[in-house]
Formats: sequence, C-alpha cells, structure tokens
Amino acid sequence: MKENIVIIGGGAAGLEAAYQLLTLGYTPIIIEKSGHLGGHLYDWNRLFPDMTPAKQVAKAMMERVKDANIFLNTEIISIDKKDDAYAIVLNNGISISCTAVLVTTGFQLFDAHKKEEYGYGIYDHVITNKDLEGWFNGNKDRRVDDKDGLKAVGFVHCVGSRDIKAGNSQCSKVCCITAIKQAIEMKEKYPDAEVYCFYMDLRMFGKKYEDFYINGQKDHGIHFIRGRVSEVSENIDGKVIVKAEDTLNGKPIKVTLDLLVLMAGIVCNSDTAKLASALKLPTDTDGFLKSKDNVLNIIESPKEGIFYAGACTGPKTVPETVAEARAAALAIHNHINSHKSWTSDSE
Amino acid sequence: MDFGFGIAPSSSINLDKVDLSLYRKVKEVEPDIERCMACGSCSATCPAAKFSGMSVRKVILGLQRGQQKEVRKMLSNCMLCGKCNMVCPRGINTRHLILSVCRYFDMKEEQK
Amino acid sequence: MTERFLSAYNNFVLPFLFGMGFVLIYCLIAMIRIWLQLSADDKKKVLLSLVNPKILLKDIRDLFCDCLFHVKLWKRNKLLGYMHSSIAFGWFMLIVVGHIECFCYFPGRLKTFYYPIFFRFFVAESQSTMQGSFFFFLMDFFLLMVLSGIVLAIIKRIRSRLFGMRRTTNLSLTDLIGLYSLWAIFPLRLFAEGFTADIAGGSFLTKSLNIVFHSFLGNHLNMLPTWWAYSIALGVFMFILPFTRYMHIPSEIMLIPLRNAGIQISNPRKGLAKVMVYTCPSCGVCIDACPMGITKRNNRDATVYLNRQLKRKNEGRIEEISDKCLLCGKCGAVCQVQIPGDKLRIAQRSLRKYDVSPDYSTIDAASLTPRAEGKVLYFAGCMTALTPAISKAMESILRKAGVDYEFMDKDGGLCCGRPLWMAGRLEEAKQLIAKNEELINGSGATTLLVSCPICYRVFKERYKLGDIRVVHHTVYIDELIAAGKLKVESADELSYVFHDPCELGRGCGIYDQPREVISRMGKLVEADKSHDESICCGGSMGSLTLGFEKRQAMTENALRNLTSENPDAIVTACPLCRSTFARYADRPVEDIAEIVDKKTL
Amino acid sequence: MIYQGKEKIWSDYQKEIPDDHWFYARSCIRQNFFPASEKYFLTICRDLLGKDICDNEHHTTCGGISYHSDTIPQATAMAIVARQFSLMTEAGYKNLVVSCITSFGNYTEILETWREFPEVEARVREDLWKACRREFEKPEYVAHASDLMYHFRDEIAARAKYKLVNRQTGEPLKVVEHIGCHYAKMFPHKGVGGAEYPCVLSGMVDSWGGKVIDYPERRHCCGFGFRQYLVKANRGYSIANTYKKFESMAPYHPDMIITNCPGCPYFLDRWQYVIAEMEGKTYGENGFGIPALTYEEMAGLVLGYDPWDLGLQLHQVAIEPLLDKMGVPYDPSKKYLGLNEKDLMKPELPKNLRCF
Repeated sequence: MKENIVIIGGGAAGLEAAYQLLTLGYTPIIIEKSGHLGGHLYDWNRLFPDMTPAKQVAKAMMERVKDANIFLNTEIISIDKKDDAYAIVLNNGISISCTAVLVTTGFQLFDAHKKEEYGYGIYDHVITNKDLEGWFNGNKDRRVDDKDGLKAVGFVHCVGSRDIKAGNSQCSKVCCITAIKQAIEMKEKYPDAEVYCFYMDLRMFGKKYEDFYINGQKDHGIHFIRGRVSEVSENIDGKVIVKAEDTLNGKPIKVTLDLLVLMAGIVCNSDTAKLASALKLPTDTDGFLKSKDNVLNIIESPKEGIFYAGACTGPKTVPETVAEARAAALAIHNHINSHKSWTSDSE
Repeated sequence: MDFGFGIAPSSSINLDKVDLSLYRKVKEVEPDIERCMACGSCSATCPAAKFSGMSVRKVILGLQRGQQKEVRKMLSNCMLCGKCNMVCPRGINTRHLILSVCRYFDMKEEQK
Repeated sequence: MTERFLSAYNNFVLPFLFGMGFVLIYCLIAMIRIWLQLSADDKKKVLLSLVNPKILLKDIRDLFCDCLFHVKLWKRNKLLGYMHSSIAFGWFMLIVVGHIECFCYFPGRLKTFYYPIFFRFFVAESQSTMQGSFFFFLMDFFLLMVLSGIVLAIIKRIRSRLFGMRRTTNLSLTDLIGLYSLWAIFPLRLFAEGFTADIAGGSFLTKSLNIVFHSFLGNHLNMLPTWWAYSIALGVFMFILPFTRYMHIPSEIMLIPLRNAGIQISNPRKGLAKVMVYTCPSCGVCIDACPMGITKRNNRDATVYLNRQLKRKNEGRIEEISDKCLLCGKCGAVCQVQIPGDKLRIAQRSLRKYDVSPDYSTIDAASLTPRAEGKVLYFAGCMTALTPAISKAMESILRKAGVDYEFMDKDGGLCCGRPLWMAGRLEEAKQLIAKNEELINGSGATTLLVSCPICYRVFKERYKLGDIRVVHHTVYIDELIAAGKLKVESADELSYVFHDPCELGRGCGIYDQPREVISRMGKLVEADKSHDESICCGGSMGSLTLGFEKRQAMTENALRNLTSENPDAIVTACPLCRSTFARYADRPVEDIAEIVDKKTL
Repeated sequence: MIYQGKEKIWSDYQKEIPDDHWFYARSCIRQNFFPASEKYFLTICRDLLGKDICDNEHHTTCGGISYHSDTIPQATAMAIVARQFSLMTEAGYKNLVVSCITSFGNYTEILETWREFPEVEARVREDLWKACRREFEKPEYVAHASDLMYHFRDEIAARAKYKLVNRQTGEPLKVVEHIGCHYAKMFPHKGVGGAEYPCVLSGMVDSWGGKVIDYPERRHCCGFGFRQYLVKANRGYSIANTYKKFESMAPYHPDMIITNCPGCPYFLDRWQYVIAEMEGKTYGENGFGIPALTYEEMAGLVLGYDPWDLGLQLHQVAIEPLLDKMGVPYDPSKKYLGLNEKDLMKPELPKNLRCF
C-alpha cells in the first residue's frame, strides 16, 4: 500500500500506532524531534503498577517498528492541506505528502520553576519527579545528597496541576500514583527515612493503584498529609523546610527534609500548540488538543485525516495511551479504506 | 516586666520534634493503624462523638501529630461499642487500637 | 484369712507411703490457700451450700456423675467415656472394695494406710469361703475394668483419630511421667497379685495368671520385686501428680462444691479460677471446638493452653491467649469439667491497668431519658444502627401487633456496657450500666425489648431494672404469634437454618423460641453443629486483637457449618452475626425480625 | 542555595523605574518613628544625586493604615488616594514615589482595582469633584522609595565612604533583609524581584558590599500585622511572629537587619527589647540586639553621614557595635543631643537587652 501516514512524535503513542499500522500493511513515517524514540519512557526508571522497567517497555516498542520510516532530530517546518492530502516539509529538506496524520506529540512536564514558592532551581535539595527518575536511572544529581543516607524525604503532589494561577486547572492524573511509587522506592532504598506525601486528594483510579496506596501506608509507613505545601525554605544546614496545613487536623505543620520532590504535572506540549496553529486545530479548555468528541471519538480531530493518540488530548497513563494508539491506527486504516472506495467511486 | 500580654504559643506542629512514642507503641501492637485513610466513617457513626468529640480518625491523627492531650479528651467517653470497627473500610481493629492507646498512654508524660 | 507377717510391714510400702503422704499434704495446703483466697462473701456462700441439702445432694450427684462416671463424656463419645469411667470408677471401686475387704478381715490394720492397698501381700488364704471368693472376684473384675481402660488409653495415645479427636494436646515431660506411671500401676498390680494368688488367693484373673507364672517360674522369689515395682509406680504417680494434669482429679472434687455454691470468678489467678485451672485435665476437647482453630496459628490459643500457661505463669502468652479469644463460650459448653474459658479470660483482661479510663459521669441522663409510661421500650443497640433493616422490621412487627412502644435509641443512645465488660473494663462497664439503668428506670416502661443478644445478655445479667421485664425479640415475637397478635400469612417452601448467636444461645440459654418462630415461617433445618455447639460467626467483639482479615476463615467455616443442609436462607437474631455473615455468605442472611415482618399480617 | 536560580527569577521581575521627576508621598508613621529616614531620602536623591523630587506639604495619609486596620472602607481610601493624585497632577508630576510600603500597596491595589473596574474609578472621580472640586491624572509610574534607592544603588556605591564589611575581619556583613508584606505579596510584578525572592533590598546589600542571608522565616510578617498589634488582646500573636523570625535567623548570627517598611524596623527593633524582658533572650553578640535599620539609614551610613544625624539613637537596639564593625566614627557623648545640641535625655536602660 502506498498511502503515506505521518506520525508526529515517537513516544509511546507514536510507537504503538506505528506498530499497529505496520501489521495492517502500511509503512508509517515517524517524525521525532529528539535524537531518540520512546519519549518520556526514555527518561523514566520503572512504571506502576508492576514496577516494569521503562527501558524494557520502550525497547520492546521500538523493536517492533524497525520497518517504519523514522526521522530522528527532525522537526516540521510547514504542514498544509492540499486537496485530500497533507503536504509536510521537514527541516531536513524532505517533503512528504500523506493521506493521514497522527498527532502523538504527547505532553511536557509543568515547569516547576514557575512555582517560585517551592524554590526549584533555588534550594539545594528540591527536585522534580523526572529528576528523581533520572537519579533512579543512575544519573548523578548533587541535589540528592545521600552520603549519610536520607533521613526525611517529602513529595509534593499537584505541582502545577489543579492550579488556576499556574494556568492549569486540570488534574494530571498520574502524579498521585507516581508519587506513591516513588515514595515506596525511596523507602525501599532508605528504610529508616521518614517519607511524607503532601496531597490534596489521592486519586487512585487505576488498576492496583489503591493497593499501592495501602502498601505505601502499611508496609512502608509513608506519612500522608492532606494539605498543599504553601512554602518551602532552606535552613542553615541547607535542608529543606516545608510548611503546609494539615487540613485533616486544621493545624499548620512544618517539617525539615533532606530532599523534596515536586510532582510536576502534565501540560500540553508547547510544540503541539505550534502544530495546532499551523493546522488550525482547536484546543480544548484545558489547553490540550480538542477531539471531535470527548466521549465517543477522542482519537479523531475535527479535521478530516488528522488523528490523535495519547497525551496530546490530555493527561494519560501508558496503558491508556497504548490503547488509544491502537484505536487510532484502526481509525486511520478505516479512513484510508473509505477514502479509497470514495475515490474509486468518483472515478 | 509585665506587658499585659505574652508570646502566644504556636499552633503549628513541628514534625521534626513531635513526640511519636505513643504512636509507635500503639503501632507495634496494632500495625493496621497505618492504614487509616481518614474517611471519617468512624467519627460519623460514633455514639460518643456527641459527648466528647470522639473520633477514631482524629485519635489516629492526634497520635501521629503528638497531640496526646486532645486524644485523651476524645477517649474519655468512648464506650468501646465497636461500631467504628464495623464501619471501617480498611478493616482497622479500632477497639484494640483504642484499648492500646488507653493502655500505653503515659499520664506522667502528659503532665510534664 | 490369716496374716502372713506378724509385723504387718514390709519396706516396699515406703514409696507408696511417701507418695501418698506428699500428695495429701500438698492438696491440703492447696485447699487451705484457695479457701483463704476466697472473699468473705464467697466463703459464706460455700459454707451455707454445704448445709443446704439440695445443694449437697447435687454435690454428691455431680461427684459421682462427673468424677467417676464421666456422664458428659459418655454423651459425647462412648469410647472415651468408657475409657475414662473404667479407669476412674474401676480404681475407685478397687480402693473401696479393698478397704471393705480389709475391714472384714483385719479392721485393726485399716489405720496403716498401706494395708488395704497391698492387702494380698500381707495375707494368706487359710480356707476358701464364699465371702473370700466374692471379694476375689470383685477385685479382679474391677482390675480388669481398669486394665481395659488403660489399654484403650494406650491405643488413644498412638491413634487419637480412632477416638474421633482431630487434635489433642501435647504433653509436657511431667505429664508423660505421670502418664507412664499411671499406665504402669495396674499391670504391675496384676503381676504382683498374680504372684501371690496361690498364697493370698485370687479370682479368674490373678489365679489364672498365677498358674501361668508357675508353669515357668517355680518359686516366690519374683514376688517381692513386683510388689516393690507396684509400690514404686504408685509412689511416683502420686508424687508427681501435683505437677501434672492429673491434679485435675483432686481439683475437681473441690471444684464441684465451690461451683454448686454459686460463686463467680473474680481473679483469674486466685480462688475459684485457680481450682478451675487445675481441674482442666488437658483433654483438648476445646481445641477442636474453638472457632479460631480453623486457622492453624490459633491452635494453641484454646482454653486448655490458657490453663496451662496460667499454671506456668507465662504472662506474655496468657495475655495473648486472653486477648485473642472471641469469647463465644463454646469451650465451656463442650468442657468435661465445665471450665468457662470466656469468664476466665474476661477476669484476666480485667487485671490490666490503663492510664486512660473513660468517665461517663458528665453524660446528661435526663436529656436522654425516653418517655414510655406503661409502654414497651424498644432498645435496638449500637450495632443495629448499622443494620437498620432489623429495627425497621421490629418496628413494623410492633405496629402490626398493636403494641404501644417507644424506640429508645432511635437517634442513637448509650452503649449497653457489654463490650466494655468483655474487654475487661469492668468498672467502666458498671458506670455505663448505671447510666443506662437511670434512663430505663426513669422511662416508666413495663418491658424492655431488645433485638441484640449482646445487649440482652448484659441487661439480663447485670442490670437492676426492678419490675421491668427484659425480653429478647426472638422470645417476644414467639409470644406475639402464640397470643395471636401476629398472624402468619403463609408458611412457604423455603428452608431456613437458624444460627444460634453466642450471646443468645450459650450466653442466655435461648434456643427454642427462635426455632419455634422460624418453623412457622417455613421449613427449619439444622446446621451440622447447632444449639450450644453452634459456631461463632467470627465477628464477635469478644476478641480484642483479631483483625478483620484474620476473622474471614472463621466466618467462612461457620457458614460451611450452617449450610450443611443447603438451606435457602440463613436466619440469625444478632445484628453482628447478620452483618458478619452477609459479608461472605452465598445466600441471604436475615434477622429473624425481617423474616417475620415479611411473613406476617 | 543556588544563586543563579534567584537571578533567573529576578530577571523575570524587573520593573521600569524612570530616573527623574518624582512626586514624593510621605508616610504618616515613619515621620514619627524614624524621621531622619525620609529626610535623608530627599537629601540623597536631591543633593547627592541631583534628582528632582517634589515634596508637597498638602498631602495627607493615604488611608492605608486605617484601611488595613479595618476602620475605613476601601471607598474612603480611594477618595484620599484620588486627592493625593490630584496634588501630584497639579504639581505637574507623573511619577509617584511612595515612602511607605502600605501606602505603596494601597496605591497599587487601588490602581489595579480601577483598571479592573473602571466604573469604580469614575465614581471616585465624581466623589472627588463633588467633595473638593479636584481632578487628577493617574500616575504613569508608581515606585516605592526603596525601588528608587535600588535603582540608584550603583551610583550610591560609587560614592560610598564605608562598605557593609567588617573592618576587622574583612568579611562582608551578614544582613537580613526584610520586605514589607504590602510591597509585592499582593502584586508580585509590582515589586523588584517579585514576591518570593524580592531583590529590592538584597540588591542594595550586594551592591554595597554586604552579604544577604536567607533564613527559613524570611517571608514572614514582622509581627506588626495592624490589628495583631493595635488590639491589645492580639498583641501576643504580634510578638509571637517576631519571636519566630528571630529564632529562625539566630543561627546565622546576622550583623544587621534592613527593612523597607515603616512598621517592620519599628517592631523588629522594639520587640527585641520585649522578648529580652519576657524570655531573657537577646540575638546580637554579647547581649546586644540586632540593629534593625531602614534602607535610607543604611544608605546614609554607607555614604558617610553622621549616625546621630541619621537618627540612629532612636533605635532601641544599640547601633554602636554595627558602627564599630563598619568603622563608622561616632561621638558617644553626642548620642542624645538633638538639633542645635538640644538634650534629648538619655533613656533608662533595659534590664536584659544591652544598650548604651
């Protein structure tokens, strides 16, 4: 089959869709702006709920798309609709004409610097969820000072999520479970450490998430404090002092920590916005791409021939993303078939 | 010199300094205490709540925050009826918890 | 009969005499100590009971039925019953007949203690008489009886399953010594009397053995050593008896009059409780009966182990066993010596010191007192607030029957005090009971209707409510139907099994009325184990330490027992049993009130 | 502490401050607490730097103190502010420099309210016209006097006679900077460096040779809190706040505190005496307190003005140890001599807090 299908973004959604399209007999083109495939999986260490190594997942997904056309370090210069097809010009000089475009541009993490009161980039021992995954992956990080082991570690949920003033009213969905996962991992590394999770709500919606939470409480003794951290400061030893309200107690609370981890939320990828304006794709009230229908048709854009999968339409977990990618591949297949019958009819 | 006022005590709880000895003792004999998710079912069903503000949820939280005095006050009208035990969705043995708090509570420590 | 020795003495009697002397002195001291531990009230009660012919008669009957005939055990297990009564009664008769024999021939020798025991050694049969053969026959007969019991005991030790026992206790070293010395006594006696049968005479057993011996042992040289062995076995047994489970033999003799005098356990280590603990024969019947036993790790938490640990003063284990128990009372129901395991545990729990003690004096009773002049006062209890189907059904029944009633704790009330009592917080429970008495007595009601057996038990046992009648709803409904106030619409084809709640059945002895009611509603089937052997639902508040997950296996086991006849629904009469069973049951679980409400006009 | 991180934030919160032609709005309480501060603001700007600053005797309180003490509604404060603006307009100025932090907050809040709700502004204009036949233009720029000082910090540094350096050790002085709550907490973009890590004072300290210390309770209120102090029943909370701040900064052993608010230097200064009386605790070296200065007083010291002319004898906490560290000469005998050598009388010395 000669139909060109362009997948924008080589993360979990892009890779899964490409694999499904390959099995359907197409040769999709993956355009990836970075130098590697796998998206955020590449930076992550282990995935909830079964602690699967992210590398292993990414590798399995990459293995299966070897036959696709893959452009790494590539960005789209322009994209235009020409008749029934889309003409795409890439920064490496290549032009592609394609029948269907699958947007799998995913998400980016909220820039934790913006929550100035948490002092990310200012205090010596404040890091983000992603930094911690990097550290789990073996990256050196001066901020994680574990020379004498860590005695107290805190996790701040909802950093840049459910925060109108930070420009994101939505819940990022995965941070609660990620925080508990990381808290458990820290407790496994430092069994004597006191680990605190500062949360507003715990949204344990997914498979085995609640079990994770109970494990975190019972087997690991993680302290869950319902209250959003209001301010962070540093004491003379360079330790982090966190203040919050213990809302279940109605009292302010203060604790000194060796490490504070900010659970930066999920926001729409800034490159997606560029793409959206080039294609005149509408964005939804949450800042993510707007689907044709948020109930029945999350994977189609309002524009014919443009499809969505994964976190470009909102925060999602990996399995949700993978499921959407499969659905999108099938929708593209159906689109091309109906398109063909329509063109052959008119001939 | 008498200024007619004094330095108001802080209402803030400093987790670095909080006295968790009672909490730890109770946790040893009733480890399920950790499983509380503060749903408040126990407080809502408690027949002693209207007399002494009894709430197992608050008792657990109070222990975790070193608020022994408040805990003691709440326990003063507990009738050990076991309703909290029945409603707890996390299966915490609240009666054993309450008895253990009463048992290991150190009056001398509180009077200090 | 003539005496063989002028001195009427031989050194071999010494082991027996030492053992006998020791055990008698030991028991005497123990008895005095127990007596001193009794409260003045209890002492008075016991003394009065001993001059009350009715109680005295009961004491004697109990002594024979329990100690010698093991009537209870016969009912439960014929083989075990025979084994125990053959040894106890046979031995008892050997002693009695032996003394009578001695009294007939040499009454002057009775005072030597050993003479009647070793009678056959000291005498020679001068002429064969009818009287002599009669005694010879009786003695051989009872010896055979005991020996048959010993044979059974040895088989039981090797293959306990043959006797229908799944689990039994592990014996301690002293118990083993006691056991083996006990086993040895009677074969040795047989041998000893066998050797002397040609001199002192004998009957079918000893005489025959004597002939057998003579066929290959020509002289009497073997005689003295066997009598020595017999005496040593007796001496060892009696010497070690106070340190073994066989202490139950003298203890039970003391327990029977104490219990019949109606005194109660107050301290788990003193007085009545102490006698009870020593009366425990470590038979282990309670191990199979214990509902916690379904989980292997709870096997060593049955009452027999509590008694053992109380004897050993192993505080850690005593506390663990006491706190874990569901207080269902089944161990007491099956116990051969009727040791109330639940009461022992409550007494043990009551010893604990608490730094925080509740104080209910600030609760304003006046504002809580219901107005129910001349009415029936319905008390649903705390638990029923969580199973509102019961109180709704009960109200509906009362309306249908035209009963003028007042719902005492519709908007919540005070706890009845039973949970505190079970937790061993007796003083606090009494405070709460006093508060509730104030409310109920102030209400002007004539009847206190209770639908929770937990409340019912404490109302019955501990409340002073004057003329107010306390009645459980199972009984009350039965009365309403019998009086024609409630009309049963139609009995249906469905079959129901009734679960006897611990507090209602074993606790208050109510078994028949609920069955009477149910049989009017549909077909009543019985569970595998029911009435006083019904199995606790596992939800009991009696246990202080058993967590939620640990109870699941118990509930499932109780459900298996209830559904042995595959009933369509399970009926109970306790809100706690109802909600506990409902959690895991594969068929409807309902309170008796709900069924009645559905089926009556 | 990662300095580059703060610099990045500061770059996001820079505000435009014109060089010249300002209408000066004085503070009602500063003139009483630390009268020399406002005088030396004018001296430094006008005489030293040659700037045009208009000081108008007809202006009144801005109403901020009553507004924050819940004694007047915002409408009243708006009418007062409108009159101040009309004075500025009449004087021919477009830039407003405000001496008081609460005034600065008050002006900012009112201007932002008018921006959001133009009908409120129209109403205020009508009220002002009806009341006193005045009209006004809104200021083009509103700066706090410390913004201006921050703006001129390098020019002052170039003229400095003394540095914020310990003469004996050569080490920079450890300076606690305390920003008034109403400076940027309400509108972070109106303050130099934003609300979380303001650099208006730390910029001056850096520029004049000192070292800012960042302690955990840096953001906390000085304890004045208007009603917290003004209502005696609440006064325990007021001092509790101050106490908390001192406890938090104590491990750093600061040499001085500088502030840009009228209430803060007053309470950070006077409460040290009260804490010493109540708790027996002092926070400076050798039983002294930590001097709490206004930024003008600090600038005056750096520029070499006489400490007594700067009014430093009006502080409760003895200033002498700081002067000794900086090497600023002073005549102890003239400490309590006022204008024309009038005897101000030496106050009674406190029991626990060491003073001269």
